[in-house]
Amino acid sequence: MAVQAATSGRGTDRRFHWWWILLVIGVLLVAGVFAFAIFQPIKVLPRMRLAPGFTLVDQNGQRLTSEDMRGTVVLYNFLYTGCGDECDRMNATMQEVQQRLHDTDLGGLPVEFVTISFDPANDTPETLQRYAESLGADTNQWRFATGEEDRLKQLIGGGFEAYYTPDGAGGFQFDPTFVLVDGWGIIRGKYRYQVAVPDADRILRHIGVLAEEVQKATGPNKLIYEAAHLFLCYAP
Amino acid sequence: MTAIATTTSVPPVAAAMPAKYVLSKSEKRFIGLQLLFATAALSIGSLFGPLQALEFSGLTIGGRDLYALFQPLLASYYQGLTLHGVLNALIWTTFFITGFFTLTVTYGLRRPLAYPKLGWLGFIMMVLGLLTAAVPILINEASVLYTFYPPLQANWAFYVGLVFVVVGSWVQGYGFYITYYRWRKEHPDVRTPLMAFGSLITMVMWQIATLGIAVEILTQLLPWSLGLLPGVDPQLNRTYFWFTGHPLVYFWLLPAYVSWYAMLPKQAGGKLFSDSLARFSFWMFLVLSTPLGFHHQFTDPGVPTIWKTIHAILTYAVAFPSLLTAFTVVASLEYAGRQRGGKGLLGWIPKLPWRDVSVTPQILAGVLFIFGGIGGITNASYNINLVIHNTTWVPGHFHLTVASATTLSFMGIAYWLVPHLTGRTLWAPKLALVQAWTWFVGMAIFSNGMHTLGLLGAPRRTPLGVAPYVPANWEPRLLQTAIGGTILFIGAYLFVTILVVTVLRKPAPANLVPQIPEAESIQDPQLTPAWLDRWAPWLTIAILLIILVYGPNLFYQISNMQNTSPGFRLW
Amino acid sequence: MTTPPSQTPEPSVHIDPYERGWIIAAIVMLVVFALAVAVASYSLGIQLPSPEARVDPNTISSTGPFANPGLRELAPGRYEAYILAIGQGWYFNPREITVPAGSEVTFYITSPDVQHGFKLEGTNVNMMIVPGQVSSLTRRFDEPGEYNWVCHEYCGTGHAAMYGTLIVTP
Amino acid sequence: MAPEQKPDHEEEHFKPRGTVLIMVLFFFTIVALWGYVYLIMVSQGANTP
Repeated sequence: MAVQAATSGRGTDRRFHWWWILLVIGVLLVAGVFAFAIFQPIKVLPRMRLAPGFTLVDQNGQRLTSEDMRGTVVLYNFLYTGCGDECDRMNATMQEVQQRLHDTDLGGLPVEFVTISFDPANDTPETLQRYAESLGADTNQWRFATGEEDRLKQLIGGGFEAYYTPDGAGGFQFDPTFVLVDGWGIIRGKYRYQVAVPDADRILRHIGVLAEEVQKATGPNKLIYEAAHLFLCYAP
Repeated sequence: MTAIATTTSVPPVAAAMPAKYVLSKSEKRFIGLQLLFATAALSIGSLFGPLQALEFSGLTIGGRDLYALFQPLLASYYQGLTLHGVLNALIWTTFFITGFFTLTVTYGLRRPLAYPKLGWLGFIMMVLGLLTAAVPILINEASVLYTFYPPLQANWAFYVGLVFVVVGSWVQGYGFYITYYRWRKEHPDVRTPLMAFGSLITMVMWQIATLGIAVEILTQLLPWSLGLLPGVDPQLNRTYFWFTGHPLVYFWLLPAYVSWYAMLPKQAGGKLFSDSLARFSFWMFLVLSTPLGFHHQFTDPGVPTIWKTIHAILTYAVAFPSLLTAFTVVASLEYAGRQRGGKGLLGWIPKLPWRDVSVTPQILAGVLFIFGGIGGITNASYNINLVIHNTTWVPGHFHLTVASATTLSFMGIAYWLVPHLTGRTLWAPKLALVQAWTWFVGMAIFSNGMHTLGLLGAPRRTPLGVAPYVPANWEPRLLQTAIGGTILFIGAYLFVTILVVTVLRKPAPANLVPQIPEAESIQDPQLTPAWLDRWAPWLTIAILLIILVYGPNLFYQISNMQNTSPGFRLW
Repeated sequence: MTTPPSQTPEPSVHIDPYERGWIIAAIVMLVVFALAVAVASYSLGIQLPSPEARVDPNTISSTGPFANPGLRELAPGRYEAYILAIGQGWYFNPREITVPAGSEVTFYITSPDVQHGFKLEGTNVNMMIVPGQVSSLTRRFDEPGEYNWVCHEYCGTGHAAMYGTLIVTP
Repeated sequence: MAPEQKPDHEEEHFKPRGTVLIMVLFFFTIVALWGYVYLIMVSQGANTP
């Protein structure tokens, strides 16, 4: 410590000048961190956990694996073709997301859609093909897949944590669920408490946020994005 | 810290400050009136203690709880619990503290309050608030307990009353600040006398901290209970509440620390061991009391883990000044004991004035608080909280803080303060000693039972006597808390009786009436560095820290507020 | 007070050597506690609940998974339990769930009305139930037996009666 | 430190040895009781997958 001017009177005590310098630095630091955490100039999606790996068969009878999806943002949902209203609403959301994505600039980030059927007994690739056609789906972008019954349970129920169970009358009881997975195979979004069409807004916003992170989080910017993760600057 | 010899000398304190200050009649009346309200609240609030405790023991009347006996006066266990919590934890403490601080500020600074009328204004607001809140509680329209978590919705008058009590205490605080400011102008170079210093810091801390419930009540609960707001956001309100809720504990505790630091050493016949560390502790409480409220919300679903972690670390930090206090206070007592002829490592302990009605309760309060502190560190320990969160461990813990460290100390203080204010001698000092030990023993039994029950998983705020899920291994502990609670009840009423009889006695000769104890420090306070007597840096740090660790999440919660919960009256 | 010495020392924080020792011990103790807590948290997996989802308490009983609360098998040995803590009548819906030993259960709990609590006997599953928020924790059950969960936050007159049971079958 | 200030009254000689003993006991009480609850927590097991 510097040599101290030696008085103890309040007015003349100059020893703690460094206090104010520290304080100013402190205030600036706090203000910076605070501004970042409050205004959240950068939004990210939480990294929830690893998405499960899978090998499925798509509507063309071709193999579809989780590895094929590397580098691609994928929106999954889970249904069976024999279901009614709930699936219609999910499909409507899926279609709305796809349509509106056409008008969105994602900087070339590939986005795909995968609908996995948990009813392999009825939903053969051919059935899925017809289902896709009936929805007018662009199957280059929106794929329909299924697999073996036991593996599907492990994948959809255990892996994606989307519940379904046979209802005993040939149909299924299930939770309409969407899951958003990024190009690294990490689950970044899960939508299951509301499945109505308005969810499309949220999903679209999230895909946009993801695209921005992939584009911009390079070099030194990466650090800023990590800070956004640290400060939980999650897109609503 | 390095220093070089200088020629400038420290201005002697004695030259600057009068040695004594004699409280005027009206000052005594003002303080006494606040103590009267405090004690009245304690005597009513304590009525419900044994009821709850006996309830625990499984005593039922025709399959219904004991409260059936008191109908229609008292509707339920929960109405009793609301009265017990509000009167004992909020009213007894707040009124005693504002009264006690009026004394520590005026006597400490050796000058009258700058605006005594401001003090009266604050006090009257507190009384009006108390009455306003009492009505809905007494007619069972506000059985929401003292945490009043929405969407349980009390009558609006309950919230209005609480606001008045809090704002009234603020107004009294403003009176202290102005007084301090005047004193500081007159004595620029004198270290603030410790008893005033601690009281002022406590008051400032309180005013920062109570912003939480002020915002909660004014922006959410009050408009909602008046029907102006269709719903509230319960998670946000929990955050507001615990912004105030933890420092509230320090508001109760620090006045006891003021007495332990600035008075007890004198009463015990010694001196304060370390003036600088005493001051440093108080500053740490100012800085750290508030930015750690999420440790009450460790199991809340709506608070991100990172903020819980940060607040957990800060809670560890605020344990530090209490650990410091433990050393300083015990060392001061050791000094006193040695002055009184104590020899050997622990020989000073029996030499302490255990027959002093004021010293013994405070030492016993400190002993109980050791365990309160350990429980507090346990609560704050992030995931350890999962073991005991919302179990009877928690009330067991805060009966060691607010009902022991605070209340038992206040009892010890009252044993010299009430005689001093009224010009009487204390009635039955031996009985007062018995009272202190009764409280100590009762609390030891009671809180041990509550802690153990909590570890076994018993939920708090539950009449376990009528709960259908109580396993056999809780029973002995339930009985234990019932016994402890009953002893505490006896202790509380002994206290009230002693005070009432004292006040009703004939005035005593002035030389027999206890004087205000003010402890000297072993080290001259003037040798305490100036930065330990400056407000600006500490206040700035305190506010910055609060903004830093509360700001972002609070901002997030407010901007994502979902006022979806309508009110419910489920009692 | 003694008269001030002629040579007045500089004001400084005077710390007794014994007290300094205590300060260091106290700090070390708190740091060790913090480390022990971190170990329990990250390597033993004893974590606190974190934000799961926000919901509308007014519609939660009629839409989404809470419309049909109960235990559901996601995959063999993997379960999720949707539980509603209901203040209007003071009960959990469902009151009882049964899982085979060795199962992993994720609890999702919310309330359509007032605040409640959820503590599962003998475990670290301890959560506040706040309307508008979903509380969630996951736990593996290996020991067969009956475990009660109790509501540990005041929720009205019938609070003391509010509990449920998890049955782990061999 | 300031020029060797020979303490000129007995107060400066005061060494709070008894306090240190009490604080040592206090320290071990904290560690023991805290550790007890910590072990209960550990024995109750994990609650995240």
